[in-house]
Amino acid sequence: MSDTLNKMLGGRQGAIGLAILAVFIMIVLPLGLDPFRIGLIGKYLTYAFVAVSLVLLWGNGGILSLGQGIFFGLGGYGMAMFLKLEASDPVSTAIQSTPGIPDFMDWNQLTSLPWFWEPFKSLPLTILAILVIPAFFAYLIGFAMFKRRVGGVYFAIITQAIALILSILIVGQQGYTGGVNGITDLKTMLGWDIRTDSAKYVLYYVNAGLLIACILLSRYVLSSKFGMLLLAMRDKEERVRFSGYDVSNFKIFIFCLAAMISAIGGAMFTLQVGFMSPTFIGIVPSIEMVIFAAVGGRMSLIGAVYGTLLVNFGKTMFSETYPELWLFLMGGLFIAVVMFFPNGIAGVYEKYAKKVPFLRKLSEESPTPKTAQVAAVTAVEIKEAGVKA
Amino acid sequence: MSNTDFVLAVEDLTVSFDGFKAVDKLNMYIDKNELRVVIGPNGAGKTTVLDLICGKTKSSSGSIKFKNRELTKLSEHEIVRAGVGRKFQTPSIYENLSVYQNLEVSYPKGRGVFGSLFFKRNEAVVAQVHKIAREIMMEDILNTEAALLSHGQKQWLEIGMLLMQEPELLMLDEPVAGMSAKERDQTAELLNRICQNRSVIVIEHDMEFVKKIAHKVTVLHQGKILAEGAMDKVQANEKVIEVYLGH
Amino acid sequence: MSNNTRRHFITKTGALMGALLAAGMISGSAFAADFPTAKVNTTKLAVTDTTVKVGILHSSTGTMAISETGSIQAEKLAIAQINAMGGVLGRKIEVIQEDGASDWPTFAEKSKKLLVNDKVATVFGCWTSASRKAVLPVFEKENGLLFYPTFYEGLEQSKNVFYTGQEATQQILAGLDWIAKEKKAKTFYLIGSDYIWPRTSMKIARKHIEQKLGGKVVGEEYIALGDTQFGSVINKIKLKKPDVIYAAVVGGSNVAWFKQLNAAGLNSKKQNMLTISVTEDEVLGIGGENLEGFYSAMKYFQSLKNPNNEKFVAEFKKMWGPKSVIGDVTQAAYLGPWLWKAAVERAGSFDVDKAAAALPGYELKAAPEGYVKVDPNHHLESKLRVGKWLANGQAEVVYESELIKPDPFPKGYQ
Amino acid sequence: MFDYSMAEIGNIVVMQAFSGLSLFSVLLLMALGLAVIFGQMGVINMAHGEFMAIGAYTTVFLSKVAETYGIVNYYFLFAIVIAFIIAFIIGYLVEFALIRHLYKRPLDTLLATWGLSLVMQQIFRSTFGAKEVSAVLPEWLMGSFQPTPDIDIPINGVFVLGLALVVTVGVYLFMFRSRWGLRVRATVQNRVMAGAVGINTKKVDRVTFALGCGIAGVAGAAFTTIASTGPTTGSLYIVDSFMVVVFGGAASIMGTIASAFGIAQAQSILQFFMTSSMGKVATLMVIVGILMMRPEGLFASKVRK
Repeated sequence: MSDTLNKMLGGRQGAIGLAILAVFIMIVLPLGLDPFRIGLIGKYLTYAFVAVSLVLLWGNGGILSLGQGIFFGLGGYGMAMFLKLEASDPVSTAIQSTPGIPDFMDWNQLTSLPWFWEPFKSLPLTILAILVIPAFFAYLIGFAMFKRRVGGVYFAIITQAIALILSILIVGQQGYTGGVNGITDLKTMLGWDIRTDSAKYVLYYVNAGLLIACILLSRYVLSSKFGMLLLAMRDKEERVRFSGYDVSNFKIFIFCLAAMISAIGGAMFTLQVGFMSPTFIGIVPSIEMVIFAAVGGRMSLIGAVYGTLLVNFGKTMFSETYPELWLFLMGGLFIAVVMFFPNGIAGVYEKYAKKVPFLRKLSEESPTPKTAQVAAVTAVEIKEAGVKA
Repeated sequence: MSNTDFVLAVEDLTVSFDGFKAVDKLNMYIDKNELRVVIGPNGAGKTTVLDLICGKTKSSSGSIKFKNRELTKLSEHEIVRAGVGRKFQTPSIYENLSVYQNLEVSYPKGRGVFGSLFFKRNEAVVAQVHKIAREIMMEDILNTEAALLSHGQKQWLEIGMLLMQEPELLMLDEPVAGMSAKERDQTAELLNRICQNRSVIVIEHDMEFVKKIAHKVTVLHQGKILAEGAMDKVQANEKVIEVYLGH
Repeated sequence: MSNNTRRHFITKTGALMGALLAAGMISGSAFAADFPTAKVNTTKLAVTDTTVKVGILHSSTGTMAISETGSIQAEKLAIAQINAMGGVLGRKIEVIQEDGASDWPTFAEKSKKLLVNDKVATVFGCWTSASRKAVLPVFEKENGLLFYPTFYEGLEQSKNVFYTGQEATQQILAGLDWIAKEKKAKTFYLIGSDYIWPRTSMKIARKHIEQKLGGKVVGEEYIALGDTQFGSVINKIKLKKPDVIYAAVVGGSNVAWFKQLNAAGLNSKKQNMLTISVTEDEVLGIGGENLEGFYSAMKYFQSLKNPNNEKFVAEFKKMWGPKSVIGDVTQAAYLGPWLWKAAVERAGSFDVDKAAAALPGYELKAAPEGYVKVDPNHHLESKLRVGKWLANGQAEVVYESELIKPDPFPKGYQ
Repeated sequence: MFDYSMAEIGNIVVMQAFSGLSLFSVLLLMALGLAVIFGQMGVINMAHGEFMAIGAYTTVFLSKVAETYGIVNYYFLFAIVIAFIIAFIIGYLVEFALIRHLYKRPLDTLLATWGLSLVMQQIFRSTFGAKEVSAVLPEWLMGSFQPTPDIDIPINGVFVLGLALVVTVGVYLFMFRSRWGLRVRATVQNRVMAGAVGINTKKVDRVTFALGCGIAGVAGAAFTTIASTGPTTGSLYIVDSFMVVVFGGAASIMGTIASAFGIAQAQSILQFFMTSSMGKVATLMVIVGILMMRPEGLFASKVRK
């Protein structure tokens, strides 16, 4: 068991990094910011789930999904359906032609709840659906693609097309989905008002806790033999195959896991923001979420969280003061990260932290053998240096 | 054809790419503990034959039987698990991992998704890694990152990774390419050692090296077998001389 | 706003003030001293002795920037005019502008910022229904005030929102009546972009056509947002030969729709069309030559002939350049600040509850569109006009209805 | 369907066939530039749509100029050439500044060009305004051609179809019949060898990329006749463009043509019998389904890898 724990914490250095992150998001930010800003951070942290999933999938597995918004959206819609049913009790919807169903269904002449909404009357079933449906969907996509060895660019483009299809479908079937407006006006969860400041704080901490749990789970996966194989597959897929591994199964698994983590983020998003809309399933948010991971460092789980916070903070700040400049900055960020900082914040940290005596001491004392993750980051850096030279 | 004692029986094997027959009705039989060398000019189809056996390329027709089990219908990882190991022409190792990790990844346990998630580094694994590392003369550099190895060491490491799987048939594509004379000698010794309890197919151009290791030699030309037999006989074969020197 | 335009403005507004005063738009100048801050602001809004903060929340980036820019400009114009006249209860209006970036969660986030952090007294903003739906819970929870300018599908009424555009029945019914009579139309083909506003509008239109006009709907078609290929749709229309096409296509699709319709030979000489989604703003992208002879049903057209409108158009062009055009929503957005000013002055307080309670029943007689009256359901009683598009991108008003009461939850149309 | 006479149905079939052809030409024009860049160089250019917007804005700008000089009837062909040149030059610069550093990292190119597309969109917005604009078209491009009184064939559709064919033949001749094309193909197949025999592979890359961008510019100019021009116009086309190229099998120009034709016919027919938005969804689903079965696309040849 202690071995498992050690793997999750990622050795001493990993444990310290995680502790700093936990202190930062659970103590420093809540103390330093007003409730409004905390609400924002809470929203950003739900995106961080997607960024973490992309570190697993893209950074370590080399699989770039431009459709992570699909899973974020599925999780978010699952939660939104539950909350909407609770908000649509017969009393508060008395003015409708059919009281007791969500308002948008009534506007679209539906007279009874569609069958696939039924399970979402129950919270346990909703939570199950939030975890299982995205994973199952990912399994279907992954099975079809990875078994036929669709990878790289093709995978990226096809996931993007699927995101587009799904968002057109949701917009088009508005009687069942709420259409382009999404599912809005969510109020309570089991009678507990999710819109109050105190509820926001509770949800914030639940969210932060879940995020850290997801990072621990991801750490465990990455430090197991699975993680080593993932890296191996990214760099030499053929060799892994000819070492007797069914590469596609590994890819399917990591894709499903990434989908599940993204879906948790989506569900927490709905809870904190109070609605869900099809804009999250589309192409643009899916690509933006990739940049969160890239800014943080595509190999670093913790970096992904910082990257998400940094980009979103920048977006909010800049769009308050210089809305016209924001797109330049965002676009420039994509280019700069790819060209100059391929390992993002984590890469910069790795490079310069060694020069700070205190930090150097920390990393030197970290127990050997060094984790695959660190090894890979350095190796990529060596390669980059080669490219630049 | 019925069951045989051969470890590998290749019969009527054909593959064509857009009409061009890279391998044409090939028949080849490998004995237990045999070390076979396949030679032939460029484009003769040598690498393609290995690709066909290990499943990288699917045959157009014909059969490949390994210990009387048909391989043409199996996928790559199933063929590996059946006991066939394959080394590629250019060293194919995980440069980002250490020598130790390279070997450990190749250990034939924890090959499933969940097996790998809960795989534990126990004493059997450590012992096997050290045993193989000794065999390939790399026991003292286990913690070195593979990217930093010399070209020859990379070739050995890849052979070591195959040995981790305890294959019954080992296929090596140009194992001494890019090696120094001393390294070649060491590799020859290594190959002679490891074919004690398994069969080995080697593709090689270096005739001196072939002489040192080959039990039997097969000469391929335009996807067909030109000659087969002991090294000195093959070297004396007129057709072989013509192919190598004629054009 | 640059210094230059501001100066411009102050000198210009002097002239306008007289006209507005005469028209009864201003209830008399108010001085801050008569209204001590402690009294007019009991809910800790951002009101000082000399200033009051308000928010403008539209998309200045992203896909919706195309549409929302006009609203921002109109709201800024109205605010500048009000300030030039001495402000509201003697306080100058300070604008905090936020960008919703065409992204609904961003709208929710920014509205919360405006209400919670900036404590603005009111917000002028939103364009799409989706953005309004996203901010609505925030306004209700934080008890803010929103003036929403776009014509929309109805089915909503909130104590925190005033809807200065028309709801669906106001825009649809009279227009259909007119064209059915004028063109003796019996068969209609309904086409819209695939989202809630066109779908709700078409639902109302279909009921009206089938039940009140005794006509027939021969086709109903929805286009994915952003789709630009209409070949097959146009062929379907040709097959059905409707008397009238009733259209609510939006955005980039709208441009493609008209260009391809014309190219397929369905111009206004051969085909009647009444659209509820083309204002002067859209004409820029579509091109007047592609629209010539088709009809739009709106409550406002830039070409409306009345002194208030002519002034408004002139002022707008002074401030935002001679090439700017003004569409229905832009005019409705312009009403927002004026209505808010009236609300605050009638209530004698900036408090949201008091101001909101004071507004219903208010008659704004000198709006560019003419007389409007705030209904108890927070929508405006207004007229509907049908404009026939000319090649120069302006519309000739060919029909003007009586005043129509707003009815956001129309019985018999749901 | 039985409420109509045979003649009416016949007319609709003719016009429907043309609208399929017209969609084919649109998809082909969109995808050709991408087929050159993605198919030949393996670069994912997410800013492809923005290069089309460059062409479109060039046309709009020139139409304004033409209007002031009263030469609206003549400027359009000229505008297409200028659109090509401007997009070509910008593409050339982009390759030099950005793309050439990323050849070994295709997924990273995808992200960098996405960033580029955001920057370009904002440049359009700052320069030309957020609103959509329209080019004034010459008389001869407007209206329809009527072989019989009941059949209308849109002239702009015919024009786009013609242009698509001209550009396709041009690309074909360039790639397969010219010295330059030979160099491009040699570089694609074996960069080191091509370099060794004296081909300036860097220059080849740059010209190939710029050519792809130039073709996108032509497409953008042509599309001003049928659709809108705004800062985010480009993003409407990007997924469709990639679908056509990938579906056809990346490296094959024949494949791109066939796939544009197939997708256009499918979409055109589905949209006739379903609602337009569901027709679009059905088309995309069929493409994704087929790509899952046959990931290498329709026209990839089987070779030893």
